[in-house]
Amino acid sequence: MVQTMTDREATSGASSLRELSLKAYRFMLLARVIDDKFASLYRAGKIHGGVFLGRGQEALSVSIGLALREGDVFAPLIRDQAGRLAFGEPLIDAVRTYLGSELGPMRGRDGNVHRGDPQKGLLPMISHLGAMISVVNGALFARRMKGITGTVGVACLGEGATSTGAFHEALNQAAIEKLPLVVVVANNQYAYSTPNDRQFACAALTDKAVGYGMQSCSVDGTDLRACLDVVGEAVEQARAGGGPRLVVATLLRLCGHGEHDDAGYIVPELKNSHLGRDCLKVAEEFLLREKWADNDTLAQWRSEAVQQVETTVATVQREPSPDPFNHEWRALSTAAFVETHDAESPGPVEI
Amino acid sequence: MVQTMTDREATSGASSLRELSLKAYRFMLLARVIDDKFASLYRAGKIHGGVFLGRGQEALSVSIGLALREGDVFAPLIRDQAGRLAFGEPLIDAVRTYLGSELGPMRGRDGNVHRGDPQKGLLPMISHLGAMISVVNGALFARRMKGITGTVGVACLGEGATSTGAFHEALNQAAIEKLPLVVVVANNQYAYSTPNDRQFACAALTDKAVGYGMQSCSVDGTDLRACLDVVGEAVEQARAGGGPRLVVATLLRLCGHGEHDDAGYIVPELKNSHLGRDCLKVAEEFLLREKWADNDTLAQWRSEAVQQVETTVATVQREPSPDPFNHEWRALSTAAFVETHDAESPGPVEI
Amino acid sequence: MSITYLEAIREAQARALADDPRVFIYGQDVGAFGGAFKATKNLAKEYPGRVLDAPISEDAITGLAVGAAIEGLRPIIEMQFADFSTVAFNQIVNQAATLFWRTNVPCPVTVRLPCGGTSGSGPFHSQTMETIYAHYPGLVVLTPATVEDAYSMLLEAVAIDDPVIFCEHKFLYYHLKAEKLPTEALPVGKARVAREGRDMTIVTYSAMVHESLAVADELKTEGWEIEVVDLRSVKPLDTDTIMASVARTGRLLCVGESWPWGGVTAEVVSRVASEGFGLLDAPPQRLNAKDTPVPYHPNLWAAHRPTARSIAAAARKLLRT
Amino acid sequence: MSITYLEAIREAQARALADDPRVFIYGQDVGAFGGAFKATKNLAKEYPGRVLDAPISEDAITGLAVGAAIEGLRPIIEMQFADFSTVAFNQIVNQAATLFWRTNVPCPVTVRLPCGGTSGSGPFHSQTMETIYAHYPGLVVLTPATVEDAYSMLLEAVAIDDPVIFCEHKFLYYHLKAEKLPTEALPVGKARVAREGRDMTIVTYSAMVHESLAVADELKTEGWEIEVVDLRSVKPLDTDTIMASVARTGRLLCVGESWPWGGVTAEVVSRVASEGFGLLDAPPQRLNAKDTPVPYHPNLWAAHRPTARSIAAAARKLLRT
Ligand SMILES: Cc1ncc(C[n+]2csc(CCOP(=O)(O)OP(=O)(O)O)c2C)c(N)n1
Ligand SMILES: Cc1ncc(C[n+]2csc(CCOP(=O)(O)OP(=O)(O)O)c2C)c(N)n1
Ligand SMILES: [Mg+2]
Ligand SMILES: [Mg+2]
Repeated sequence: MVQTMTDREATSGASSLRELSLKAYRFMLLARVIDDKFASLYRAGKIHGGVFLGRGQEALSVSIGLALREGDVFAPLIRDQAGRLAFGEPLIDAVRTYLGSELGPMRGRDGNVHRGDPQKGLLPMISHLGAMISVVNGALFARRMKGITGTVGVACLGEGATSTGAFHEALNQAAIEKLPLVVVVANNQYAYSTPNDRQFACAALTDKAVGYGMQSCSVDGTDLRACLDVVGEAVEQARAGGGPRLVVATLLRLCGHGEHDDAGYIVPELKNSHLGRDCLKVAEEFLLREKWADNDTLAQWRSEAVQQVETTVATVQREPSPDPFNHEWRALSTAAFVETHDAESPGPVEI
Repeated sequence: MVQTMTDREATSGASSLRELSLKAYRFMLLARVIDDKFASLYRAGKIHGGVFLGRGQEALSVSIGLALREGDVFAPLIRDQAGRLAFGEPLIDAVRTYLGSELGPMRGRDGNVHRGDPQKGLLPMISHLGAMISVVNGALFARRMKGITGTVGVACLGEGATSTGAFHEALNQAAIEKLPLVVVVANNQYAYSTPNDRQFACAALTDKAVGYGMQSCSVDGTDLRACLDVVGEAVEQARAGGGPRLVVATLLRLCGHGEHDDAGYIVPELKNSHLGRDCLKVAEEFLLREKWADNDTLAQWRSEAVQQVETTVATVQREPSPDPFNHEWRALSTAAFVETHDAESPGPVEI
Repeated sequence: MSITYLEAIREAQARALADDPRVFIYGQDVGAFGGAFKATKNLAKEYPGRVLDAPISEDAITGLAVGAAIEGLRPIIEMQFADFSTVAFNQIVNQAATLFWRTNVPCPVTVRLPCGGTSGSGPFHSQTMETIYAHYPGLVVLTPATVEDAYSMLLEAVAIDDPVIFCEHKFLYYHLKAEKLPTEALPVGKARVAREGRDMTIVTYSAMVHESLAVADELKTEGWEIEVVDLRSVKPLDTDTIMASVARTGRLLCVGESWPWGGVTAEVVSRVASEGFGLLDAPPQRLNAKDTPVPYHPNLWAAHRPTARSIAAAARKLLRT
Repeated sequence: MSITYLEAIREAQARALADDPRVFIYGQDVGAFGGAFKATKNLAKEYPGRVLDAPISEDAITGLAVGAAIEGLRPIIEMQFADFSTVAFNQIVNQAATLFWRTNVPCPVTVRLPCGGTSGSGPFHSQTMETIYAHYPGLVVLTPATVEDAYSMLLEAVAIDDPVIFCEHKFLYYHLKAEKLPTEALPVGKARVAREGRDMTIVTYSAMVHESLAVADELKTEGWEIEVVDLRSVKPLDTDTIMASVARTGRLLCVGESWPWGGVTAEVVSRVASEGFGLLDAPPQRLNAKDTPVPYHPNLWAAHRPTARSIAAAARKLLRT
């Protein structure tokens, strides 16, 4: 079984490349399997709203989750199932959020990738791209004020989100405050349908770091080993007080923007290029080459992952949906400030 | 007499450094004199609201105005009196706006530095920093759509405005669209009271250009000759289709943020440094050294400038203030959509 | 042939591009892809160079549109979801909306906002923003409820010399159909009596028009004649048509999908109370969404916004007073 | 000793910093300089490391505050002018305001907005933004009208576990004075009867409270007793106190400095019309600013916003009906 937050601590210290790679691979595999399951549930009309997958980005994402420790801050985005699992988000949280279970972290109030657990350092994204980075800054700033040291924050985004004003303000702010922030940009060549030449004009996205006075590095997002190295090192440097940094991974989204999208706009040249490699297969070949796993083991792990996913989905499908009539309809934590609504007819004038 | 828009065309072709420098100096001088006049009117309580001066920034600003031609787009900011005059804004427009004359371009609706004439390519700033740059992009984009070539747009800002999301989005947009935009940043070391180390952490502000895939250059903002060269070249390169670029000038604000501010926060080291030089004096010495003007001529020009300013202010002081009861209170150009107000009591419920 | 609300929006843009060389469209994924909702499908191909993909920069998208409008063009900008216009907010309310007042230069920018709740969309893909924009001077705010209005009002929006916030409702995109595109229409600023009645007036707009019409049908079986007024434009607001209806019925229920504090229902009810007090036989009532973000789960979502069920309940209550 | 409205805001922040180590202040020029209005004068010196200058990045300023609040701190952020909060709008209404609803984690951020018109400030340094923020679920919106409330409500704002939009009126900063700071105060959410009367109720808030009190004085000389209700908090809105006053007087004039479409005056009038219809002896009336940006010139500015003169005119009209 793959670890969840409870026993993550025990192993997150794991440092040897072998252990780390095996652990990473199994989180990637589990992420891929749950993503595929969400896709089929979506096609079956069992999921309301969008489904956003991380297919092809698991190597990068898992490297982030593994580089972080309990007590760190993580703001994943829409393609970070692998990183979330590795950081310790229970698999069932993803399923409960997608299926809108009353028992999920978002209690049916928010869905799909909009989930998290702020008190565990897992920030639930709002949809507005770029908006989470300065929130991570704030958490790191608060720790410094409280005298907590040695923690790091990671904010994930796609290359498209680098065009937002929020991205700019937050990176500049982190640099001024010398916060232990690592911004990881997954440059998957497209923002929805928009190709990079309509998104930015710099030679490389790492060039943006210079303008903030940040360190930066780039990595082949299809290569697990490279991602573990590069992301791991960036996080450790930030942890050591080296200031904020930018990591840019190049890869390709191996799915639609969401499951509603056939991604017909992705040009064959890219699909057939090095970027089009499936990082999960690349990781498998790596493990086999290193003789850290054989085909039987891989098959075994896959069936375990499928097993875990099926059980979890089955469990959640039996869970209650939120009941609007017994739901606590309030947006303020201060109950006294809530203007009461007439229960029969939603939202009449309040008195 | 200093040229205004009407006869600017005739001389803007002027290319010899001598002519250009003399012209520049006289605009700088006129800008300094009118700025000083505004300061004294402010102290005398004759101006409502803030007064924002360009003292110490005239060399940079005038270089922009002189590099631009009729048909170009100019979005000056709060310290660009010299550039506005050189671009062709009539002196009286500044006075009328500060004094709220009904006859001014803003008709008393907006004041001080919030003035312009969009149809002449002079964009009236809104206060929100960074917000004008994408508007310049739009004007340049429109010209391209209309098949108009050979025009350029300049947006001015201070170094503090580089921290805004609007700055980031607009520069990235200009780079993607390869617009003939020149962004001129006056790095005067402070944003109001905030020193640069609380505003950005990059080694040089020109580093930001790399992240947009833009050319950039820097210049000593206290040296008129350098400003004429560098700004002039940047504008010509943009005009020639070289794409957007960033010009960063280093200088010091030789006044308060506004006339209400004694700028006590500016450290003596800076005041006494090379940056603390008064660009107007530097320009005078340059003209004298080159024997392009002697002291009598300089004195003569100054008294002409004072004369021009005094006459203009006197004229405007006799002009009518806006009359709220005969004022056209509408924010929409489509009269049919304006919900009527009861004239006696401002803003009652409309029917 | 039948045409949807969404297709009408696409057709209106095609027509605007065809009729007026000053028109162009700018927004995320609006080009070759045809937009997140396909509202610009094929337009990039049909009008080369006039339908452009934008970066994820709503502030700059809007600023560019204002600059182009100053130069005499007529930009249509699409926000991928209305909710994301919060990051264009400053350029909309302080740049576009103040230009004419400050300079006498008109600002003919059309901002398309795919608005409103659909099941499973959650807090950030469901918002209606007419309240926010209507509060600011210098903006026209349109809320079409029908396929015909989606078409004619969008064409009119592009023709108007002022910035127009065009609130198109995502819930109506696909299932609302008409036989053909209209050849004539009421002008912007005029409300429409969507259904006549004598016992009560429901004033509403956008998707809630259809919930309210369903209520009128339902209450008819109980012997009540409900008049439904579709505002069409929330700014300007057609107070005359509202007053005339209330004069006929003596009862007012104002229904909106937005949040309860402020907004269209408050503005309508307070105008009627101030100017049509004597016309009222009972206290005017409002029905809005609940005062929380829009929930993701269909059960919660259906209870968060007004529906035929909750509108009918409020209507019966009002008819009994 | 006498203390101004502005000094009260400074003192409240000093007190908050002194009493609660979780409090810090972040905003442009709030540090050594003490803020554009000197509302944080000397605080950086007195509380080293807890009063920090921010870059010109309102979005990131607000995002940072939310992140710090998640970690248990109690940030006070200052927007240099309320008008500039438009570029922090998304972080305020979609990040801060939705956090508790979405995650059950409170978001105790205080956003200080120097609001409102002063002569010569123009379209972008004069705005009141309570309408915009009060519309969104998840925010508390305070509008203190007195020195005492500026102090006690700001202290309470910092103590509240929810995001608070603190609208301090620049027009009151200097000339409004009190003898001393209050030791007790009404809780947030309770309105205050600023002056009792039997002939008419003026419901208002912030700077307009003082214009309205002047009107009450003036009309007293004509034999009228005007009751003035100071809302103090526009969200939540103390409907009970409003109803009780209207029950006494039978006449309601609601006065706000904001724009006429929507806003506090619409919300108050429509609540009274819906829930207190029977209490009204005459149609409830509203008085707002004109529907244009706030003008720069003093003549225009004085005519744009309600003043004692225009309020008195509206009040006389209402007293005669
Ligand atoms: C401010 C904002 N504008 C628009 C959107 C709509 N949107 C959601 S995802 C997306 C594309 C994101 O592209 P990228 O950042 O490259 O991430 P990717 O999907 O490629 O992983 C867009 C435009 C948004 N979420 N936020
Ligand atoms: C978005 C925004 N935030 C805050 C302000 C308030 N403000 C006006 S000028 C200024 C300082 C600007 O500094 P800089 O850009 O360096 O220009 P300088 O005054 O030094 O010429 C600030 C913070 C503003 N105008 N816009
Ligand atoms: Mg991408
Ligand atoms: Mg500066």
